[in-house]
Amino acid sequence: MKDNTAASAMRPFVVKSLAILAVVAIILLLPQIFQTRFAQSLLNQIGIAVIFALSYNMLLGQGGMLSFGHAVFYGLGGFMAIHTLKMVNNGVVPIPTELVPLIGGAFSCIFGLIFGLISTRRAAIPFALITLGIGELIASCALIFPSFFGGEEGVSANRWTDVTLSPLNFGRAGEVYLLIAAWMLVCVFLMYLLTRTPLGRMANAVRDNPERARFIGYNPHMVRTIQFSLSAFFAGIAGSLFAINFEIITAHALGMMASADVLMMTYIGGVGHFFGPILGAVLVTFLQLVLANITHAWLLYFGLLFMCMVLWAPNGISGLIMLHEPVWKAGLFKKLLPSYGRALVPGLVLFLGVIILVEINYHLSLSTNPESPMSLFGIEISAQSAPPWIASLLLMTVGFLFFRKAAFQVRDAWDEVTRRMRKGEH
Amino acid sequence: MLEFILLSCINTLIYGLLLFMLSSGLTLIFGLMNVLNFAHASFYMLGAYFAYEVSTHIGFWPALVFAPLGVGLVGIFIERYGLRSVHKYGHVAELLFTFGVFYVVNELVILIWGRNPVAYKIPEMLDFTLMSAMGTEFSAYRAFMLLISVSMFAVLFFAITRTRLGLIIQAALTHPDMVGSLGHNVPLVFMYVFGGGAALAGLAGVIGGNYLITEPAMALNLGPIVFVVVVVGGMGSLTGAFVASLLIAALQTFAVGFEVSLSDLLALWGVSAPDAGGFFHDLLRIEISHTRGMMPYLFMVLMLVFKPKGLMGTREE
Amino acid sequence: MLEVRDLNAYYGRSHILQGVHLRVDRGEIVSLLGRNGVGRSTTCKAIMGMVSPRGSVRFQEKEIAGLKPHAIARRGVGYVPEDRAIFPRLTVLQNLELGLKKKGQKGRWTIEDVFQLFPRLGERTHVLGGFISGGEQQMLTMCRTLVGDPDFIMIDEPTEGLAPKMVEQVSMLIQEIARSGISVLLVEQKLTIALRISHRLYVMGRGEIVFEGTRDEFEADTSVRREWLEV
Amino acid sequence: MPETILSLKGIHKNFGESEIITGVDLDVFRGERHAIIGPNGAGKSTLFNLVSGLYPVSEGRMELKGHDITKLAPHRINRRGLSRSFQTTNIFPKMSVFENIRCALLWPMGFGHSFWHLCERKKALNDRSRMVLEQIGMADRALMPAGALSYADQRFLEIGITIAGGAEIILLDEPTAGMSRHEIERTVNFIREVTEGKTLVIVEHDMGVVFDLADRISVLVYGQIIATDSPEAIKKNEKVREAYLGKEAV
Repeated sequence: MKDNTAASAMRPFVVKSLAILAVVAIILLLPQIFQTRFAQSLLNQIGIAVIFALSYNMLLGQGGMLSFGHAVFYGLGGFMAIHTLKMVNNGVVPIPTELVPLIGGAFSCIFGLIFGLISTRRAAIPFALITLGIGELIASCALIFPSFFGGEEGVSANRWTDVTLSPLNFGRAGEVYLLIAAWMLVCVFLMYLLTRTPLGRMANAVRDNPERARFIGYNPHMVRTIQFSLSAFFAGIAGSLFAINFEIITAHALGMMASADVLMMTYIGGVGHFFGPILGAVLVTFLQLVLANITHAWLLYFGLLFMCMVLWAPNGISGLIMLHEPVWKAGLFKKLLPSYGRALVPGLVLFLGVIILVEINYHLSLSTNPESPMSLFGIEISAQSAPPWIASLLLMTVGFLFFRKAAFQVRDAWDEVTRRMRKGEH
Repeated sequence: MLEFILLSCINTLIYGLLLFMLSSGLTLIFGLMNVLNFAHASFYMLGAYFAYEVSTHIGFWPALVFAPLGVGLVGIFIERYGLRSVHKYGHVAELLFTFGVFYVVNELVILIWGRNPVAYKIPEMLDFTLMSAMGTEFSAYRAFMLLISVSMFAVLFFAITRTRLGLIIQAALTHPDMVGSLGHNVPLVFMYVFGGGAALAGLAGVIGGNYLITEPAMALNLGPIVFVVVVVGGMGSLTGAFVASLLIAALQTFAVGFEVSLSDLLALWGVSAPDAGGFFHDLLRIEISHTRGMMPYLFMVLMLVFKPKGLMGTREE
Repeated sequence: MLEVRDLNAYYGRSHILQGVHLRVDRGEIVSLLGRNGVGRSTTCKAIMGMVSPRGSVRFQEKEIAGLKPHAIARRGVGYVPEDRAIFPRLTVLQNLELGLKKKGQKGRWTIEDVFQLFPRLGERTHVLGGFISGGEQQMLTMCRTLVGDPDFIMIDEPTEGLAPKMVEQVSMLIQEIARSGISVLLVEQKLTIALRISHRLYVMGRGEIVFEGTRDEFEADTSVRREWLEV
Repeated sequence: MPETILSLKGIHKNFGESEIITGVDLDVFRGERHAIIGPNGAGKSTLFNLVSGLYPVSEGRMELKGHDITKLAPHRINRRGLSRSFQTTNIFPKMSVFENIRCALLWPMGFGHSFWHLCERKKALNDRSRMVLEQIGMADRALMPAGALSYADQRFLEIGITIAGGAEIILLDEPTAGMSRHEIERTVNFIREVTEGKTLVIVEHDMGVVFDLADRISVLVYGQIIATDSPEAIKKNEKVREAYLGKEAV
């Protein structure tokens, strides 16, 4: 009996360890599978984005703090890292490249503590405003302290040094990937553990009910401040890796738009589950790099996707996935599929209509010669003729009408499934 | 010197009233619906672009009427079909939604009008020097801006304190549920207020867009400053917003005139700045005029440290 | 006049009302009694549409469950909440004016009637609502709802925190309201007034009605009292 | 002479124009169960909010175990050994029942803001959390989100959070609000059990509970304490009968 329980207690542990090992192995093998320059660069940026998004979720998801200035810590860490690299280049200090992110992180952490003390007295809306203000403050500082922020052209350094701990010297992108992957694994692991510490738990408690937290001995302001500065630490590491990866960093890295990016990335992935921001970082970085090559309108699509999430899926992609978990376990998932299928087709039609409309408009407003024909899905069309406009509006209308109908069917299917699951429980 | 002060005072007044035109709508919406509308500066931008479009086709005067109306309609649409449905997810979701609107409007403006500034010009009729005193020229358009903003506030004040709708709004500021159970349609009132706030911001865009510049970055440039006004003035306080608007306008306008740096100050004391490079070199060389951009934010942070409720704020946690 | 059947309401996931039923006839004063937190106020709010109800609320033969509060108010339901909800930045007169559904509305009670009945309010028409005493606030909030000409009015804990003399005035006003043909649902914790002025009583416990009956039936059934009301 | 653990001297509180508490003097003795009763709107909850630090007092002085706590923030007062519950349920709704209790134990067990300990690894912490769960009879619902509990269970959890940390003095604000007679009996027994050897201050409407539990009773009317005495003496007190129970006192 006793052995039995011990064995069953061991099993999840073994499964977990194997899963972790598998993930590590896959991450290390990825550059071997995708060997193009583009893939290399994409993988590096995904690794950085994962750390950044997770650090952001320490605020929004775990602490209930909506920040509009998180990139400040990303940028400060990055600038510190690039200056450190420069000093290594000049032989001032011998700091191994592997440890540079630690310096960037620590630098951000100190600023996180200072700004955290100022901004976390209250959460939600006032906090959001204050972070926005601090973000703008630092961004405007960037212009008047050129010796640190490098003015318009930023600061650059050379990551290729002999001062390293490992046999790598980080000349090639592949080697940088190893550095980023290692830091990513460590950071993800640490941030996961943080959610299970007293501080992590109290961050949740303060998010849910700050008033009550005060009556079990905690000062919400202090809990938020510590959580805030730790989050700044990880953002600083992400920023340092960015600096190492690109060997240059400009004031854009700490501006409002960079803060907006990480906010939207995290939210699209979903703030309610630990893995949500990871999904968001991977997906958004991928789309960003791939779509930005294809269309100028990437940012518009990104914004629309974000708004759709806020309106209809406030728990993000991870929330949508986890919504289906109990359905899957109850074996009822196939009940939902037909209605999903019926929603997919008109959804795609609607989407196609939107794309055509956006693309012809972009062509008209941005291209040097609006009269020149443009190519859309490999078809040559003229943006100034009527057919594409009519086609787009038609597709949008038809798609919208049928999609709405299908949405009701999806809802009915869900009602049916929930009813069955309730019955199953009793 | 006197000339500089006079000029700066006028600029402060114009810029300050423009800021207040934006922040009054924002504060009112915040006080009433507890929604901090991130997209408020986008309405300002839309106002300018709509006015540009209307004034190139019909003329400036129709634009002065139709552009704010158009922006108001956009606002009503956003409230009715967007904001109202995210309301159930809470204030953070509402803020995120308006942030999404801000982002998408920015991209849509680029999509329709391109990335470069458009040629939205001051109407010729008002493009002359009204008077000049002590070498300072005071253009007719500035007088016009002052006139529009001041009369708009008179109307706004009258509407809020004298009309029935205004009474309902004031009552709903403290007890929205009670107003509803007395038979007044509160969601509809919210929608009107949101639309009205948007139209107000739109009007600011109409008269500010040609005075300043009409470009896709204008929302991003002015938006955060409007938030600073709301924070400094105290969230939800109209009077606070008014004082803060003028204060921040003064801060930014007067800063331009002082090309004094720390090293100049040290020189006054007979200390010459060490000629070392680096961070301290930067610090010593900063002229007050360079800090124009960061002044409002610095002010806000200081305010938060020493008086977190804002100038006239009544709300506590 | 008002018939509530199987009314359920939730706050978040907690089930506050669990199948409440009650009836108020024309011209009646009905009391809803119960301890703090059993769901009396929630019942009122659910009838008024301020918390979304599940179940049936029929008012003057028409279903009103699921309507918005203002629509329900326009059908002739009035609600005087427990916290009085005087608009503090408006004057006494402005408070009353907002009670009118339309400008110049004339019903069973006009603003002039109110001032005649309570000269104290008439003297203070231009004082801000936040600066009058608790008793005056209670009068004002009831009158504010009355001038909107409801056919049925719910009054939540009108005597709470009032001096004995004020309590007397409030109970007189409630009887006056009933005499003018308006049905009253009085929500109370204390028995004193409720027993004296109401025709029928309901007792609530933990989200459901545990007793209904006339005054005499209530007086006879001491077990209900002991279990659900007092001491 | 019993030892005074909590002492209020000349407490006043006004919100703008209206004065809610108009001079309260009260001594609570170590180890006693002290009930505060009074009509609705007398200021009982306000008094709790003052003592626990939620509102700043306008005038007067409060001492806990001889230390001045008048100007302390709620968490500081809590750390000195005073814990309170709320009249309206006030829990952490998105977290599990177990997590609710465990959070309430973190500070008293010395974990502070630490981010280098893992909660799962702390045996003493988890054992004590489970013990409190057993005490409030919710061990079988430990993993449910607290917001999904029934109303009565949320009330029990509320009390559970309040007593978990083992504070010396416990303030309960209408713990039996909205409960049936049966549940009230269960709650009274439960309160008696968990506050054994501690000081209890309780605001309560239900006279049965009050006379059942309390060693001493204070009557608060219109922001003032008109009497503090043993239950028997309070029952007989003419002033109390007149001001509070009314002529029809049952």
